[in-house]
Amino acid sequence: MSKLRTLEEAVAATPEGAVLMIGGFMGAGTPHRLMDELVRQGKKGLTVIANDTARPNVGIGILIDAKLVAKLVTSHIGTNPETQRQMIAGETQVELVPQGTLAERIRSGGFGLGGVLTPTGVGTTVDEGKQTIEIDGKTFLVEKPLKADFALINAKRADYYGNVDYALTARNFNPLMAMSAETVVVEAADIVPVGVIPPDVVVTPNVLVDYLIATENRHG
Amino acid sequence: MSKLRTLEEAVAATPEGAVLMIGGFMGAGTPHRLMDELVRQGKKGLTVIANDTARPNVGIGILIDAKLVAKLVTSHIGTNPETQRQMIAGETQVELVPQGTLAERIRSGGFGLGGVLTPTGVGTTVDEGKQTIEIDGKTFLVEKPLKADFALINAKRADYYGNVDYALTARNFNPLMAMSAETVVVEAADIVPVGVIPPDVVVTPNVLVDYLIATENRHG
Amino acid sequence: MDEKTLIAKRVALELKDGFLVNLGIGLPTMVAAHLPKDMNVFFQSENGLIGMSALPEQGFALGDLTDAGGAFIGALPGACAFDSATSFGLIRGGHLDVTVLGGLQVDQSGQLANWMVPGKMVPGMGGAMDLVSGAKQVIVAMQHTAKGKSKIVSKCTLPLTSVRRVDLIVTDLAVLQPSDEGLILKETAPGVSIDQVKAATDCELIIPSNVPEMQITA
Amino acid sequence: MDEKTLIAKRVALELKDGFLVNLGIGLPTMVAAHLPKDMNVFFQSENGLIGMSALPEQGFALGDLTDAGGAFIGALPGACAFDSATSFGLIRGGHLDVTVLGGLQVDQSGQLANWMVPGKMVPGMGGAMDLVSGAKQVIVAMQHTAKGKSKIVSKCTLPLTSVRRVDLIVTDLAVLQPSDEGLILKETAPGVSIDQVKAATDCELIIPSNVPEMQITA
Repeated sequence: MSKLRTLEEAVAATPEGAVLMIGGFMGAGTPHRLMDELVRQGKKGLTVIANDTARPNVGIGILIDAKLVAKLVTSHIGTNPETQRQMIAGETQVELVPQGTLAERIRSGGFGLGGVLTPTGVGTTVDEGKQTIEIDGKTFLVEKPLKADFALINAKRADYYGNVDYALTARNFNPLMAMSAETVVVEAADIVPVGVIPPDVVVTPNVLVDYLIATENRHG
Repeated sequence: MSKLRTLEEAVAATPEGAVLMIGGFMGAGTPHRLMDELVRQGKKGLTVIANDTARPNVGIGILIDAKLVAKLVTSHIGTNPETQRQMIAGETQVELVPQGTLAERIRSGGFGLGGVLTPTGVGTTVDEGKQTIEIDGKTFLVEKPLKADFALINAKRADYYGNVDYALTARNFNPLMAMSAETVVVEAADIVPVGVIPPDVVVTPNVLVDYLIATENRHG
Repeated sequence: MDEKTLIAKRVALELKDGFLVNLGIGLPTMVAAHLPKDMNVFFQSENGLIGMSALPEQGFALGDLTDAGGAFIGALPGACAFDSATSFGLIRGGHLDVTVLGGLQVDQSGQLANWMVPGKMVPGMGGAMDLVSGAKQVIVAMQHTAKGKSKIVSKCTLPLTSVRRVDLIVTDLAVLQPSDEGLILKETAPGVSIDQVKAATDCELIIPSNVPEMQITA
Repeated sequence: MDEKTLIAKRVALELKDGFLVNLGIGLPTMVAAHLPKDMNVFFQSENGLIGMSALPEQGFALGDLTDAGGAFIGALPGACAFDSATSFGLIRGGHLDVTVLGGLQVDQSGQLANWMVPGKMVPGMGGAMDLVSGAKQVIVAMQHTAKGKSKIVSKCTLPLTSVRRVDLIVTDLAVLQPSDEGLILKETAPGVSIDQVKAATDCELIIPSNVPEMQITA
């Protein structure tokens, strides 16, 4: 069964209030067409798990501009004054997570692990209210796994089965998120025939991907 | 500074009694020339962390045949009757670890994590003497990280900086082990000029690799 | 049809288009040969590949492309390779739709023992514990009895593979489904009576009023 | 030479051939420009690249190749890309030789605060907490004072980045090395006296009998 969907169909499948993981780092590796369509369809009350909200009018920032995000789990909002404003005004609830912890929490959700044991954050405000564990005399925070309803992924290429690879620093959180969401939506620059991406080059295995956003075919 | 070493130099750097992680799965992805040289130099009392010991005269099995292994941390010895014999005779100490747990324990060692929280093994003989932790009503085993003095890695290609990629199912534990050992020794089928392996195709970053086993140059 | 082929054919009926499936070494491996030609099932080899196939032809082997038993395999178009942590992330994380495993014992509560016979066989659990803990569906494919003794018992005496209840047991005599109340006899093998199944089983079975015969094509 | 260039040049002296180095946004980024031409240092961008370089030329930018601030960068031959978990595995796992970070406060015990000013600035810690917890060497590169107040204090009043003691502090006035006993004044900036450093510092300093001047080439 084909995984191809139009942009409209894929976003229509996302209910208001859904938990979304969105790839990208300051906009690089964020699925921009999906962002635009979420705004166009006005999907409200979203929980967004993402490294950052880039800047106003950039990357995930456009969801913030459109006031679609009720809750944000992220490592950094310093580059987006509008996110800070919404947080301070109580319009958006923000959970700040160290970047490496965020990556491992997302991974552990998709890998069936109970959480992450990290030294990062021990003795800082990050450890407030969290369980710690002593292992061989060292203290680690127990950080809980993250899962999502949808992962919105930006890829370099996908084949029609859904095998995916990524481009340079646009990879970032994308392959981790593709493991950890119920439904995985991939916006790829190219969709190529099955067999074109060598098995050793595939980063995200096809079985994880549910929808491929169709690209525009400009010839023929 | 060049990372190239002869087979003899690289193995000579491994002291008797060292803790070795060795890539491979039933021989596929095991660095065979390094195995032969360990036997030739008769490095005794080794601790070996590896998925399996393949079969007699195959893969890591040749270290077993040569009675070089004092301790073995592995997921499976069913295919090697000599390993079983040495274990029952008390010549080799064997710790059996579920394969997915072994992979994550190795990864966590190299990733600076305190261990692994896994549901695998809960309520079985594997959980004996281990700490468990309750997270959101589910029980997980706390499995400790593994580290090694040396990782012996089999690669498809390396460049002269030490960037590495792998071939098909010969990848298996190799990239995980390359993160988790003090000294990482790579036996690659080919060593290519820097820049030949595209950045998106590299699996093990160059900075992790200490020695590259020189390949034989047959022309010129 | 021999007993192993019967079991493989019956298990094959549980697989669906698009499924990610892991087949254990031995009998379970035979399942792949009995799928409908037009069904697209993805087979995962736990040593790090999705898209494995039988070796297409003599002489097409590659040492770097093997299954979990170390045997040469093929890779279909669209195959992908990954490391062991990712492989078991797929398994433990609930991405694997079905695992088909052999068994030494399954008990009334649906728990499986398949990795160790103390004092006799110490192969190690390999990937079995992760597979049984993590797969969405666990199917045990095995002979109903071994050396005249039932492998379906009231309580496993061998070390457990996992405390997780398996989803289906397919033997040469019957299809059994574990439930909160015990093992339900869902189907009998062709020509096998309910009494024969009960006689070959070392625990109580729940017998519904209608127990159909396995629908297996020759 | 302006103060930032001085700091960058002094930090550059700490880097060695073959090192894996992470440079924070802002002042720390300037360090890359002051390495000897024949030194081969690998710069990691925590968003997933080793081998980053300045953009080689106007017009050579790619949207999929950016630094942690979102600015376009280049990639040197031998660069490699990876996901965020691997990037922080390198950082947290002790594979990163040096991280150079800016600071808001460093205290007498060598602890750093650099991610938050309660009620004023809530940017989030980004990768800073992992970098300070995990790197083999943590170098803080910052102005000694801000708005007339010392950034070197007896006890951080701002939220800590990590409880780990940093390894070196390089400012426009001095090089300080945290130790069990407190901050040791290792070097003074060209033309700066020990008394000037003490006056600009809000805690006790340990003053060795010989405090050399930073050796910086123009």
